[in-house]
Amino acid sequence: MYKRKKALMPALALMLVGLAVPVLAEEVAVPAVAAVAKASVEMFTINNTWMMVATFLVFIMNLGFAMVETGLCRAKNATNILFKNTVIPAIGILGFALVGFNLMYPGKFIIPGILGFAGFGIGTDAAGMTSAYNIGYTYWTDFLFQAMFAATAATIVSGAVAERVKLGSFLVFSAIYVSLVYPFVGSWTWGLGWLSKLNFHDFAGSTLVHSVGGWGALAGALVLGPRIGKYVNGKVKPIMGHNLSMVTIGVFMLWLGWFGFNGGSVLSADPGKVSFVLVTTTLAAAAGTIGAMLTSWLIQKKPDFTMVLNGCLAGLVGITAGADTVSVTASVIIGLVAGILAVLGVMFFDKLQIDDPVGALSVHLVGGVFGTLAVGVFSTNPDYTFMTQLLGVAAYGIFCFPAALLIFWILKKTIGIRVSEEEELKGLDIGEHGQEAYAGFQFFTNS
Amino acid sequence: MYKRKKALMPALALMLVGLAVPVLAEEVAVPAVAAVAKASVEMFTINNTWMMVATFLVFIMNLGFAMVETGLCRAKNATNILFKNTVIPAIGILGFALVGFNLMYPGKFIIPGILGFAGFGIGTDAAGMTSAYNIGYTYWTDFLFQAMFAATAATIVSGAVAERVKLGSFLVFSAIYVSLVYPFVGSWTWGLGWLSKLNFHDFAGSTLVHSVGGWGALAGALVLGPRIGKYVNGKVKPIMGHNLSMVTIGVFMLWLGWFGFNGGSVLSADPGKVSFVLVTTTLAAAAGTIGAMLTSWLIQKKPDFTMVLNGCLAGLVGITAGADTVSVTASVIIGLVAGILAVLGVMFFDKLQIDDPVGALSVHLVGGVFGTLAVGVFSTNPDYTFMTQLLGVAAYGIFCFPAALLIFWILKKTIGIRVSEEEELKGLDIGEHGQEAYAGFQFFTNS
Amino acid sequence: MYKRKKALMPALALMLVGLAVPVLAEEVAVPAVAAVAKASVEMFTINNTWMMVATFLVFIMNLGFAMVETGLCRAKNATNILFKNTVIPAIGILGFALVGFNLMYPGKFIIPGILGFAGFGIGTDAAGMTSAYNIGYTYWTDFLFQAMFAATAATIVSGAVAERVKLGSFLVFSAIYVSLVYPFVGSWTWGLGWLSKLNFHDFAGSTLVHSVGGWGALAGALVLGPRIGKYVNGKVKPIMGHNLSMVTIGVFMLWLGWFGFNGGSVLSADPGKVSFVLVTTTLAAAAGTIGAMLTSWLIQKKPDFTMVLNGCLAGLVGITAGADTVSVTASVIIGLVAGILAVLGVMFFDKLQIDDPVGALSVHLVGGVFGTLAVGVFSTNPDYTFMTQLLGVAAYGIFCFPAALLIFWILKKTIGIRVSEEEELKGLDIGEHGQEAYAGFQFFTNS
Amino acid sequence: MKLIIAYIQPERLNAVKQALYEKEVFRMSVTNALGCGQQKGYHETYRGADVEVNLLKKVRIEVAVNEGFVEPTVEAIIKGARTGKIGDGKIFIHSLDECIRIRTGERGKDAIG
Amino acid sequence: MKLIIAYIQPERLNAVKQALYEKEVFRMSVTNALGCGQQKGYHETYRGADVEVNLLKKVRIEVAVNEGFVEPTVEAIIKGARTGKIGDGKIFIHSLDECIRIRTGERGKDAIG
Amino acid sequence: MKLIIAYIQPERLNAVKQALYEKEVFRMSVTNALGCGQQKGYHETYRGADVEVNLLKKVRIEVAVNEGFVEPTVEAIIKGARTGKIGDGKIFIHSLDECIRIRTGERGKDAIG
Ligand SMILES: Nc1ncnc2c1ncn2[C@@H]1O[C@H](COP(=O)(O)OP(=O)(O)O)[C@@H](O)[C@H]1O
Ligand SMILES: Nc1ncnc2c1ncn2[C@@H]1O[C@H](COP(=O)(O)OP(=O)(O)O)[C@@H](O)[C@H]1O
Ligand SMILES: Nc1ncnc2c1ncn2[C@@H]1O[C@H](COP(=O)(O)OP(=O)(O)O)[C@@H](O)[C@H]1O
Repeated sequence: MYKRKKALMPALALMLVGLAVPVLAEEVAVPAVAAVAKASVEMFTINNTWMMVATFLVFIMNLGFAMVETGLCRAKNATNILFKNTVIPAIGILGFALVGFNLMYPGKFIIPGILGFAGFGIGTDAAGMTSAYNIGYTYWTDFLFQAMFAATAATIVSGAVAERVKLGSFLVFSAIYVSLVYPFVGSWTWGLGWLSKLNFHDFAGSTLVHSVGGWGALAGALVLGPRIGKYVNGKVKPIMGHNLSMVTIGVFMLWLGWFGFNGGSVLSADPGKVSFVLVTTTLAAAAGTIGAMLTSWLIQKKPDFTMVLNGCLAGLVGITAGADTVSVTASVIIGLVAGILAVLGVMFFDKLQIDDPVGALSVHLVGGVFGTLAVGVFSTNPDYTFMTQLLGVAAYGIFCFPAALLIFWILKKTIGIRVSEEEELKGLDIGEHGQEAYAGFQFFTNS
Repeated sequence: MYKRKKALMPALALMLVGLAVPVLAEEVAVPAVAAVAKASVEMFTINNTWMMVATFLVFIMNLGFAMVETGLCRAKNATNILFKNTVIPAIGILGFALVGFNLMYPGKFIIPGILGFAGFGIGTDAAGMTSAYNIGYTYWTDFLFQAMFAATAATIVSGAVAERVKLGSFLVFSAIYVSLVYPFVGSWTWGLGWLSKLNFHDFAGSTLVHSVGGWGALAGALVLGPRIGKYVNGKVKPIMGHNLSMVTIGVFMLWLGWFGFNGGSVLSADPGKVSFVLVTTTLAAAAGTIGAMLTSWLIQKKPDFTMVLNGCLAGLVGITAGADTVSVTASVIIGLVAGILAVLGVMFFDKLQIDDPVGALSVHLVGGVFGTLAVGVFSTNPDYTFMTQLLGVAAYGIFCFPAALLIFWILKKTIGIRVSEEEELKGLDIGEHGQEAYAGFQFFTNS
Repeated sequence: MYKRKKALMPALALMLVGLAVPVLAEEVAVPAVAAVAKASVEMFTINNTWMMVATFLVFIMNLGFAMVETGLCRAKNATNILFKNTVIPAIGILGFALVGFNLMYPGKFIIPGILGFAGFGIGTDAAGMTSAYNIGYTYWTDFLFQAMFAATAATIVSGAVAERVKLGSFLVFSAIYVSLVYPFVGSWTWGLGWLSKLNFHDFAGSTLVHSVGGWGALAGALVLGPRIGKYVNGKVKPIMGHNLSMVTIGVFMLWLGWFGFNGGSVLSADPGKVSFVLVTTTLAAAAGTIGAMLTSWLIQKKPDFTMVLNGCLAGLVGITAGADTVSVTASVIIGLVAGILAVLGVMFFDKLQIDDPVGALSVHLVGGVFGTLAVGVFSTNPDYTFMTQLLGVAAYGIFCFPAALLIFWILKKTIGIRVSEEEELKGLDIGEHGQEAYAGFQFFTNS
Repeated sequence: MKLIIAYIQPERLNAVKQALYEKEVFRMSVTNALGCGQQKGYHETYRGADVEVNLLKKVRIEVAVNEGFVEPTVEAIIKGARTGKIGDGKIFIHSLDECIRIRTGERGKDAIG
Repeated sequence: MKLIIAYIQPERLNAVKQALYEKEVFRMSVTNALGCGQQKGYHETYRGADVEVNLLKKVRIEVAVNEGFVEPTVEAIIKGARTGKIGDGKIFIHSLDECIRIRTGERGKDAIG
Repeated sequence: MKLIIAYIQPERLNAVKQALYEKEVFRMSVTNALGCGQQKGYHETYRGADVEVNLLKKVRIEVAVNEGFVEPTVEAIIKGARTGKIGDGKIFIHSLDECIRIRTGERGKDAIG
């Protein structure tokens, strides 16, 4: 079994890359669509520069996820979690270049509004480098910015399945989820599919990125079951994270990255639009932090730092859908509520004995759903109605959750998805990598 | 007592935010002041983009402060320090949106040149999004850039009071200091108040940000007194920081952030001005590092890494007041001297038995004062005289130090500002949060 | 001996800075060369802004190197390694300002195509701030961007000599290597020297930066010999890094920095060119990660995380020479091969018993050489032939390796370069700094 | 008075504590240790080189008890620690000449509990 | 020859060392330990779930001495470690059959000091 | 049955293990300790203040053996640990009343090995 995986994995990954090579070779020339508006070369250059900066910021979110997830888990699994969070973006970017990008932005659809595919690999003609392609960015910037988004979607799942999932199986899941599922459903809205026609508004991806990741996380947590010792005859036994300094680094990196995640989603450097989005984003993050602090202080008597950090992220996830279309005040409210929900969410999922080591469910799923619906409530643009927002949220849940369940279930039946009890006790660092993260440090653990 | 605080804090914070909401609602429309010069939309866009990037860089300084402060303190207080450094920026940003911004940039003054207030909350009309507001940035970028500055001012204090201050009380202090004190005195210079009329020059805030923070730090350290075991019958007993790797991360993040802190203070992307400021800033940081290394090597026999890191920061603080107006050579001298002063400062304050765990006093207060005066000595612009610089430095000290003393004193008399001896020994992580930062790691400590 | 060093070092450093001051004073006014093309002030501003952002990104690579190197070594040497990685950039920047910049970009040569020097210190006239100097950046941006490059070159060596080199001696080496050797050989290509005439293409420095650093690393590792206990009667005894979380932070910081390293090397914000370079860079990094993962998985049975991280960096180093001139597919292949070579390289150098704690040789030397040659194979521009690429690679090796050997040898004969066996066992943190990096943490080590 | 030293698997500590409580043994001291014995180690691989780790994580428990408590304590430790797998650990017993409670200065039997 | 084992509060270590020096006991070995006894633990709360921590940080001191030094050593430890609060710790004493200085091979009484 | 306790320099651990294996002593327990003795400490300097560190890193080894094995074990430890420099360490020996293998419940001599 284990053996088989060992063999399988390299093979699989090899395929992925192997495939990439010949195919990318085609460099499918995407004829640049006639741009809506024309822009001076200066304006195009500045727009593109901003979008590149935004791309860097989204990229660094991967470090943020790595730190948050690793820090909230035990030292004995640190290498394994860091490994996943380093390799998954790599797989995600290559997979997105190979199929994802042209699946998410097919140009024209095969099944109208639902499924399209512009061919394998990436490539463009000269026009792709001018404002003829888009006044905001070149073809290459477009791809890279979107690829970074895809990479983050995959890493969200990783948190909820941490400390027990088999490395190989999870890499396979991620490859599929990020190269196929994410772009396919993404095309419904950002690829100008059926949901965009209905005016479903998800500015930067509360739903398309975060709840899509969140649904995958829920599926994974359910199929895997809780970590050994997390729920002992009905009671929750906390399994403490090993390094809150790392988690803090992670949260600041994510907040920083969000400036690009939301700010870049304006798709140009439009001063008014972008700076407004940055303000709502920042206020929501701050309010989320405060909201979580107060909630945890009242409920837990003492303010729980990990909850506060979750709250900050929840505020960011919450504002992501409407950062461009809600008022400053609304952004504070949205952040505040998202922060409160984050704390309640963590406790709620523990009640259900769904073991989510890092709170990915309350941050990305709950926060993402809430944020998307909030647009329906607070939007200054009447076209975005609560019902369409609800419809959108539902559509993504109805497809992604079962899809993720299916993938995990198949993996479970084939190569297996959970490490042995012995390995789980000894730690995945030794089990999966034969390598500890903190050689020399002394640990005292009875879990 | 303790109990009361517990009740008080959430209440207080709730107020803060609670207030924010209705008030922000007004979205006070600030009529955009007729811009001095006009700029092409391209130029405005690039200027604004640069200012947004600078804003991100200043933001990440908060991570820098968190890492430096936590790393230089003991592991048993790490969660608490990280907590403060995460929550304070959040409070700072919200407080600045609520009152600070309009207190610092009131437009017109109530008490001429001294006090003005443009109303609660933030908001603007369409003009605020064009170069009609300012050729360098939109109203929103303006607010966000300034809010990030405010956030840093608050976190400076945190370092000097670390490992013994009560969480709740310090949050209250920070909320007041950053929302009221900092913007009020800031208006004297950057708000075009009386000091600006006198040609007092503080380019990016050696005084307005760093020494204002430094005076607060001094007040806090004095009111609190030293940590248990720091000074034993007249001798200094070092209390070692638990993680110099973190401190290093922090210093690099701060240096990085400073490119935005100083570079952004040009308030436009003017190529010559900004790039020159970046060069003086970088050389001062480098010289500060070397200056501290040599000083510590000579005095301590072996070069003390924590001193070198302080020296790097001191160089940055020192150049902040005159980065735009001193020569390249002068920037090296300023950095060098600031670095030397940082080392001597740490030892000096220890002589006085003023316990400053992270060296905030020598870096921000000494460095800030020195840097501001240095403008009077090295400025290439004759309008900036040593006397006005001295006057400015004095003005801020005379107001901020007593103000901070008063706030801390009131808190001491009411909800108390220092944790119990037992809690201090056990660590504030357990005492204030019931949560350790490094679960599983083994520690050996007899302090 | 030891004593003498103690005396010598401050002296030396003092000289360096001491010199800097008077000399910089001259502010040698470099008359701005008539620009090839003219650019609108808007375009110049945006270009310069992009180049400043790129500069920040390259700067943060220094943090990346610090984290990777420290994390891959033992805790008992952490302070020392962090110290080096903080001080060396400072020395590098000052040294580059003092002599390096005008040695690397002399304008006209003394020995045609080989050696030129435009005088000590930096400085410019008004024209240096306009597109008259260069359409892409001001004189100041130019200097700063190049200075950051220089700083990285020096830190590369540091990794290979870690855990046994004397602090003082290594600082002297770095000062010489980065202020004299690096800029001197750099002028051959980027300073428009003889190699540039031959169409040797090294876009962003696979050879000029990375292999130059790599040759120095090789020389250092050879002169120093392996760490105690690394090779025991012919067998390799692994000496494990103490913190893979830090290494991960480092790798992400480096990857992030590389966007500026390669993207900035376009020397303007040209949308098409820059964004294309970013895509090839990203794909190579991703492919390098996968390539190393597969190789290590197959050879070591379990995927070694440190190898995967090396592979990611190797992919980046590999693409650096040709990021602008190879196809998307080629970038994937180059990254993949570089990743594979990184893993094999680590094992290869261990076979030769050349002790390189962090894999600097396989990443920077092997990766750099391979990447430069790969241009000859994959370049879409026929002018870049394999033979010239080979010639270039050889030229740099033939000069830098002996040069570095000589410097290290002289240091060995004079102030000594290796710490005592006792100090090596106790750790350089205590030996060189009298200061541990992780006070309070318990370690269990038998090496 | 006897001092009972037990080496157990780390993950059994809670079970052992539980078992001791049931036998009304409430006092103990714990340190973490590394042990090698019959249980075979595992391999770590680092940058291509392989290491056999045979010092495995264990927990060391010390319990000082009066004669009457020796057997109950031993039974409790075995109850809590035994899994039947190699590596379960060992118990060592030796006599104490004296026991002193620092706080009160009490000595002997009364100081133990 | 006796082996004296003491469990004390970590923050008392320096005081105990001082007291031992005054009694001219200069040799000792220290390990950090966790103890549970009369002293009650504290609560930690993590993500909404609550844990009672009753293994508290202690420091374990081992001092091997010759008969004559037993009482002075015990007194010194008590002097340095006593605060009167629960949790001050315990001292255990048992006899040693042999003591060997590795460096010289000396055995018995002379090897102790 | 005897319990042999040895304090050695950390970097000697592997040599000691080797030497014990050669004497067919395969079972031991190790903890890390701090020791102070004849060996003088070193100075650390932190932010201008100076500290004398005299608790030095040591490794503590415990080996329970049957009478016959005492001398071989002692010799092995000395062989592996001795460098002739101050700080090499000490060996302490005392008798055990009982030894129990948790897995099987075996007691006495058979349980040791
Ligand atoms: N003779 C001994 N001396 C010291 N420690 C021992 C001895 N025998 C066993 N131990 C400790 O007990 C642990 C378990 O012993 P082991 O032989 O691995 O399992 P088992 O006792 O089930 O055969 C060892 O890791 C070691 O810590
Ligand atoms: N019977 C015992 N066996 C082993 N260790 C003990 C025993 N009794 C006390 N200790 C150690 O002494 C420490 C202090 O004991 P405790 O009962 O809490 O305080 P006090 O001795 O003042 O009543 C405990 O934490 C434990 O480490
Ligand atoms: N009397 C003692 N009691 C407890 N531990 C001791 C005693 N004497 C020595 N040790 C331990 O042995 C170590 C080495 O002893 P030391 O006197 O420094 O070297 P040497 O034995 O070579 O003179 C000490 O650090 C300490 O851990």
